[in-house]
Amino acid sequence: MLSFLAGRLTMGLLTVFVTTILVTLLIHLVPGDPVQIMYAQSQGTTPEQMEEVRKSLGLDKPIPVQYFMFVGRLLEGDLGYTIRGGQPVLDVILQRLPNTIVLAVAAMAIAILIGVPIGFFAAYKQGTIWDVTLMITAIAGISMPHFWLGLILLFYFAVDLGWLPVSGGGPLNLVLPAVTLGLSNAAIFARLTRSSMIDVLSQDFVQTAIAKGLPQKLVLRRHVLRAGLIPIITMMGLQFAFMMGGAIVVENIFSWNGVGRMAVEAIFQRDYPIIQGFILTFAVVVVIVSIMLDAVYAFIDPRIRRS
Amino acid sequence: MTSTSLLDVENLSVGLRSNRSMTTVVSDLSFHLKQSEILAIVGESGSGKSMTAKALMGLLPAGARITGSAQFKDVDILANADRNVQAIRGTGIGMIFQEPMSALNPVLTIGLQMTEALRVHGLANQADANKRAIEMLDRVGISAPHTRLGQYPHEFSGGMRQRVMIAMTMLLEPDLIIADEPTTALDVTVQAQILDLLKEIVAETSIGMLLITHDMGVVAETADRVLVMKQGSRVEEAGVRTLFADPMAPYTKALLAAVPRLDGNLSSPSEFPDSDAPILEVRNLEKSFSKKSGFWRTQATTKALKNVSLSVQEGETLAIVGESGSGKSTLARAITRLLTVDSGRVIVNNQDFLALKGQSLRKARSDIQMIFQDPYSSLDPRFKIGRTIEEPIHIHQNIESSQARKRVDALLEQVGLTPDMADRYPHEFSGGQRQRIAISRALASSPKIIVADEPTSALDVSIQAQVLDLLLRLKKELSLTMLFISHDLAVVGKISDRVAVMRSGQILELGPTDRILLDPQHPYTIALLSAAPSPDPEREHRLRVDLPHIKDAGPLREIQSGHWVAT
Amino acid sequence: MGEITVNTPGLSAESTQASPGFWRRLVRTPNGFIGLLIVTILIVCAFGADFLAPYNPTKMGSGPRFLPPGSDFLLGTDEFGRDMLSRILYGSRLTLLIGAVAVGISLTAGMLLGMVAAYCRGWIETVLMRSADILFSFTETLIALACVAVLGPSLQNAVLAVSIAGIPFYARTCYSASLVEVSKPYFEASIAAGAGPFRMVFHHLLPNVLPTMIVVATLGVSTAILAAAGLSFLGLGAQPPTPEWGYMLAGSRDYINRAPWLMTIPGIAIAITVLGFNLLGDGFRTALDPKERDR
Amino acid sequence: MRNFLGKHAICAGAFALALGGSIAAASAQDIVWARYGDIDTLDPHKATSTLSLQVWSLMYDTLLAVDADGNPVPHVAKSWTSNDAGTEYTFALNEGVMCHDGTPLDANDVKYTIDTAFDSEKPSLTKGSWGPISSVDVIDALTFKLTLDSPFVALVPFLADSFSSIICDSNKDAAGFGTDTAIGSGPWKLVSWTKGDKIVFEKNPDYKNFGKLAKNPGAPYMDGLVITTVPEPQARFAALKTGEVHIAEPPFDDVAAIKESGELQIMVAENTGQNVFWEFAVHRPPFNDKRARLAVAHATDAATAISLIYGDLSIPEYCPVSRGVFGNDQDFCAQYRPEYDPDKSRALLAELGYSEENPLETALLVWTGGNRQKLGEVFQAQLAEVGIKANIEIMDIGSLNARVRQENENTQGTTGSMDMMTWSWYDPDILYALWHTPGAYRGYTSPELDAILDETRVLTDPEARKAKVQEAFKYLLSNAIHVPLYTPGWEWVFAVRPEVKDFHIAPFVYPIFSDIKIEG
Repeated sequence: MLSFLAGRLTMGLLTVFVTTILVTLLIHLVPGDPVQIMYAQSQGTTPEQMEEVRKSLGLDKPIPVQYFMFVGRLLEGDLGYTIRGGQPVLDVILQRLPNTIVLAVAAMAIAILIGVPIGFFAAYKQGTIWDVTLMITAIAGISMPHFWLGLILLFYFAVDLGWLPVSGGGPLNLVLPAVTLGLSNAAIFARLTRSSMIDVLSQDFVQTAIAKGLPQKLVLRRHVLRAGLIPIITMMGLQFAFMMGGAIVVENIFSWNGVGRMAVEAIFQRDYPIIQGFILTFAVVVVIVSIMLDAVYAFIDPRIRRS
Repeated sequence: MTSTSLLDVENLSVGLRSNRSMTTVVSDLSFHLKQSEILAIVGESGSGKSMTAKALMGLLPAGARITGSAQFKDVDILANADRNVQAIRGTGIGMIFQEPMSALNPVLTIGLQMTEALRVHGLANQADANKRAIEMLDRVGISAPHTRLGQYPHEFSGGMRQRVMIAMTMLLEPDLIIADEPTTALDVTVQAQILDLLKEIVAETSIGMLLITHDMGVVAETADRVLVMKQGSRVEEAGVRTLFADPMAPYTKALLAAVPRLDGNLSSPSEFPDSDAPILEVRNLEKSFSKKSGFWRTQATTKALKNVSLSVQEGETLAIVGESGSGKSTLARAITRLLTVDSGRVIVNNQDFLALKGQSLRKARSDIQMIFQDPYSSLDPRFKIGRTIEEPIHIHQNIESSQARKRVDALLEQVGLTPDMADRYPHEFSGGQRQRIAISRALASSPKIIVADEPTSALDVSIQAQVLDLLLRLKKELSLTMLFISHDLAVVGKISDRVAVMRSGQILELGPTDRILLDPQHPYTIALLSAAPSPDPEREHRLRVDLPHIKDAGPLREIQSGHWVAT
Repeated sequence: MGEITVNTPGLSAESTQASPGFWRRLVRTPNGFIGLLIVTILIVCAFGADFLAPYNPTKMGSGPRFLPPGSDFLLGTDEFGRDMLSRILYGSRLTLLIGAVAVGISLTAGMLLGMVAAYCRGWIETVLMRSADILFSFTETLIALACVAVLGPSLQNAVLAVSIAGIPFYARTCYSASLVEVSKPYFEASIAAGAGPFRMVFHHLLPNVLPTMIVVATLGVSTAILAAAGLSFLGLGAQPPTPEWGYMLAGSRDYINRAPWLMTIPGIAIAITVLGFNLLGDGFRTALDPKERDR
Repeated sequence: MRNFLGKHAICAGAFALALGGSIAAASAQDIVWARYGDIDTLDPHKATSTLSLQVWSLMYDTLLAVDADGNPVPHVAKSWTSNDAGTEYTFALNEGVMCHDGTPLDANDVKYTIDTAFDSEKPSLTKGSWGPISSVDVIDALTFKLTLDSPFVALVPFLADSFSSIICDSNKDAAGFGTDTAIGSGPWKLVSWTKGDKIVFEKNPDYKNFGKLAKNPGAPYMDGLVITTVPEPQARFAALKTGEVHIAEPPFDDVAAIKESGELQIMVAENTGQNVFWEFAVHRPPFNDKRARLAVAHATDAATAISLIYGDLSIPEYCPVSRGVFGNDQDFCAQYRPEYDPDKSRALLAELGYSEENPLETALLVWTGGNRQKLGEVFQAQLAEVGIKANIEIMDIGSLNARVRQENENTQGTTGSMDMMTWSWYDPDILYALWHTPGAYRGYTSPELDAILDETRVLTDPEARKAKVQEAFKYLLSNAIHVPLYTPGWEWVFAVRPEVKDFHIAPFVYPIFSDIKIEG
């Protein structure tokens, strides 16, 4: 198990490492002069001043040197300063990151609570009208653009009915964005669960369990569900990343003050330090979550735990 | 010994739904099974033998149609199947499956899986169940059984898992065990142990056993009575001695005739003088596989080939025999350069084959061709077979397509097919036909050497006999040199001039076929021979020889002209 | 990208070879039938927009502003009196184009990378597939966003961003499908027969992974359409007056009280289109999968 | 058992209520103002957005203030004198102004503010607008002197704007100034700022109002002010309706309906100083030719366009600086601004060799938000009428600024570039920043225009200065360099709940909350 986790950890570190390189390159891929963009709002900045800024940011140095400067600062917890307002990027991100994580976790919970039972039921009823109906519904769920679903929910539940608040950061405000994000992912979980369970149902050990004379419920609960959920856990890491990605859109609709909304604002404002910080944070969060889930997986699956 | 009837199956028919129509897989089958009796149902693939077993256990897929009756202890388990079968599963009839790897739930402990049925059936509390499980594990020959309960299936070897499976089934004290190909997935030495165990259990507990198998050797060694099936119907039923001595049905006769026998007519080995220029020479091959774990580190290096050397004379057939993991397939793939070795040389036709590159390598490849085990996947499903056969011609010879086409036609005829088949796709052929196509593809580049990696082990025994005959004929006609990889000593006896026995990446014994089979010297070869089931119930069972524990064998020593044994 | 369908179950040759049987099986599955129907209608709309659309989609004042759906303007008019039906019809052309181009680019690049990695093995495989894994864990949304951040907002850039973002997914999928083929004896038999890399990849590998990839690509079209519409919705994609559905949807939020159909119609259009491709892809998979087929 | 369950149900209910309660972050005595976006920083030297300025005006004081017409009046500075040359200003401060940390606001605080604005390492973004200040001398606690290298008449109005907010010198040692803390002396005292979400203020009980437009001479009546960020207009509207929010910009399209129903009060800011205008990349074809610029100007019907998008919330503007700013005169400007005349536009285009087959192609850059992209779409359609193909690109104001400069520096491009630029300023000195060599965007400049603009900075006599300013107007308009479209343009419409009394908006869109009383 340890070597498995060590492998995952190495992969995670590698991901972060590659991200730092990509993020350093990002600013150089942007057409135009980043310093000029940074000082777009400043009156009468002279070319000499711009040169000064360029020097102070190290943009005049070769890219590898810039990379090491960037990583050096990074290790000190310095992600640079925002272009708009000149604030420490790390502060700006850390203030909002918990909101995004709360949203993603809540949406994940909704997705699992709705999706897994449906998928399990459909697998059990494989080939019946139940299965077909549920799976077409699931595909319809996946097909719904969540920016549209979000708007519809917003207008109906918050604006028209006034049941839920439309802004702010409280628990009630979490309901709509989490449901929006959770529903489409519930459909994904339903499909994943179904195929995983169908896989398990066709395994010999299920036949063994039946042949032993175990009652159907016990076979399903102990033999099918346990074995079938393990691949789902491995998928959860990836799904969490998708949740984080989906949060970018959903946060914008529901004024949820997370890093996703921040990132889109930053793209509009061409606030590259924030974009860099966002990508890096995203990578780190995704890596941490997937390592955590890998650990859970490694613990749950005896084939890995005891190897 | 009582002889009351345990199971009476009358007029059993099973239909399966496929593509909106019903296909009958078992038709009008009747048989009886008494206590303390082992009834073998034997047949080739598609004979309906497994479906019969599944029907009795109520394990058929949804939508299956079953008619007939099966009286088990005064209950017709087929009538009102849901209720009745449920009641007798496990405690009345136990079942053992083919794949010990997948028949146990990988995420639950052995202990839980063994005891849960006892608990559910209300036969014991947990402590009691554990105790009985430990006893039963001990009984089936698993050492330190009390520590085993907390372990998971992946911590057991294949043979051990099958023992656990048997223990689990026996724990419920069933009156009848259905064993569906219980040893097919196991190596021959392990198979012998499991068969012995099953026989012992039947003898001791006087239960009945229904043994489903395709292997006549297993039947001869194990069964009391035999039911031969073909395409869902009964062909013949008789006591085991009667059947083998005096088969009535032509199909049974043909089947028995097709079974290769160890003591049967060995191919009379031709004499090949040790020439200085063998056509194929393998020198000191080493190959290790590393299982990747982590990103940088590689762990668990296993040596698949340890300093393997051998040579093959032109026109000779050398068989490489071994169980799974012996390195025989690795050797075949190393020789054909389908994988790269760590060190060593392969000399083909006085050319250092492993040193070749690019165009010259591709040219040299035409001299050494391969036939694979699985006839289903060894042909590109998207190529018409004509194109598949033509490909090597196309690559190696710059000839016109009409001429190439003629050559394809000739090759097809050579392997017993017709030229009009060239325009069909592989899936339109049967397994045996596909293996013929694969052989003709191997012949297309007019190779000198053919490496055949278990070319018949995926085939039914009657087909196997035909393919072996074809290979023998082609070898003679084309004076081919052949490297024949197999796990089956009986098959090897039929086709090879010399045999090399491999285990753990090493050659343990090498010599002329008759000497190896009739006068084996190395303990492992002896054990291997003693374990091989023989399709002759009359024959005295050989004494089972326990497998010697071999770590690293020493160098080969010539004990007699051409007969080498590892020290 | 929503769902991971990396392991599309082994599509056997039997199933994909007999193409008449394939289409019959496809329309027999409810998914395949509905999907095929929707996609066909879409294609007709897209190609026939010039004939079907009653008005110029960008012409202001074709009718009065904010006219509800009715007989003259079947889907009503927008805030500038443009005909919604015409805008939706031309939008379908744009949407299909976006899906086709984005998937075309990422599929081609992804398949090449995947096949090369599976064929070459060794360090090439490690580098290519680890990179794909890393990028894949970023999710398409983020990669697309990063690309737009670099390239700047426009429809072309959004499509390019979605294409780039999709590459890791197709590379991985194609890689795992290729690995299955590469390890099959027929593949080794051809190598043993002396076939070169080009022949191996393009004659043997490509035709055998193609069915799997077609399934994946069909599903991928829907993902690409959603992603591009999402970017346009955020204002990072299509620019006015393009009748792009995501942009139309975003631009009509202000009029929800006065003209709710302006927001509803493009949303439904996107959902139906995406649904169509998802169902079709699912239908393809079912029709190609021998395990599901025999039900 | 039943009792047990009941107890738990009550607990659960109470918990739910507590959760529900916590979202209404503001207590009953707080004013809640929702806006589409957040401030950039609390540091007045580090941003220029209206969103930031409005907030600074609440927490900081300025030396001067403006009256309802936009003219500078005394505030923290009770009086000022200057020498004849206009190079020395002496200010006397009012007594009793307190910083939020309890220290008195004195001349040292002003010196600290100006010194940091001119900091050599990190100067203020608006350093140029302070003028050529060479030194700040503290004479005594309530008196200081500014010395300028040359006369700069725009200094006085600048000191009335929140760009010149006085930063108390106790901020010097504060960690996180601008991010976590900020000590000002304005009517509202910072409690917390959650970036992207909300800014919470409490009232400054020591506040003294000398010159700001509020009627209230002291501390605000209400205890607190919460400024929240709600980007979605319909969500703001819903929050207004439910009472979650008291004041917010409504969706423009619903303004007419709101007015009609009377459930909310609609307030429109006047004298905003906001000016939305066409501007062109003039260093390459086609807009290096005056006729191309004129063609665009003649093709745009701003009045129709804005009435389509904003109804009567905005009005056409004819001058390069907007109403409420020194020198603005609609009648004067109307003589020179190219009028809407598509035929004339077509003729000019034909003269330049453009036709339907060969349309004039240009990028049309638009600042995102406030429905400006919709307006852009209307202008795009109007330009298409005369045969100009404009490709809209929507971007943030910062990107727009950078992009316009890039476009001006690009002399090689094959297609044109024009933009719907937006500026708000309290003085015509903005024209100097925009059009005097080198020009904020490196756009159009000429020696002739430079000479005019130079004089607008030094003429101390208002009449003479006004004449010069109008000369600049004439030059800019008749050459179609700066083509005014409409005013105001952003964050100028407020929907206010009926229980909120005495909310006003000072010139240049500074909302005033000191007078507000919430009834009921």
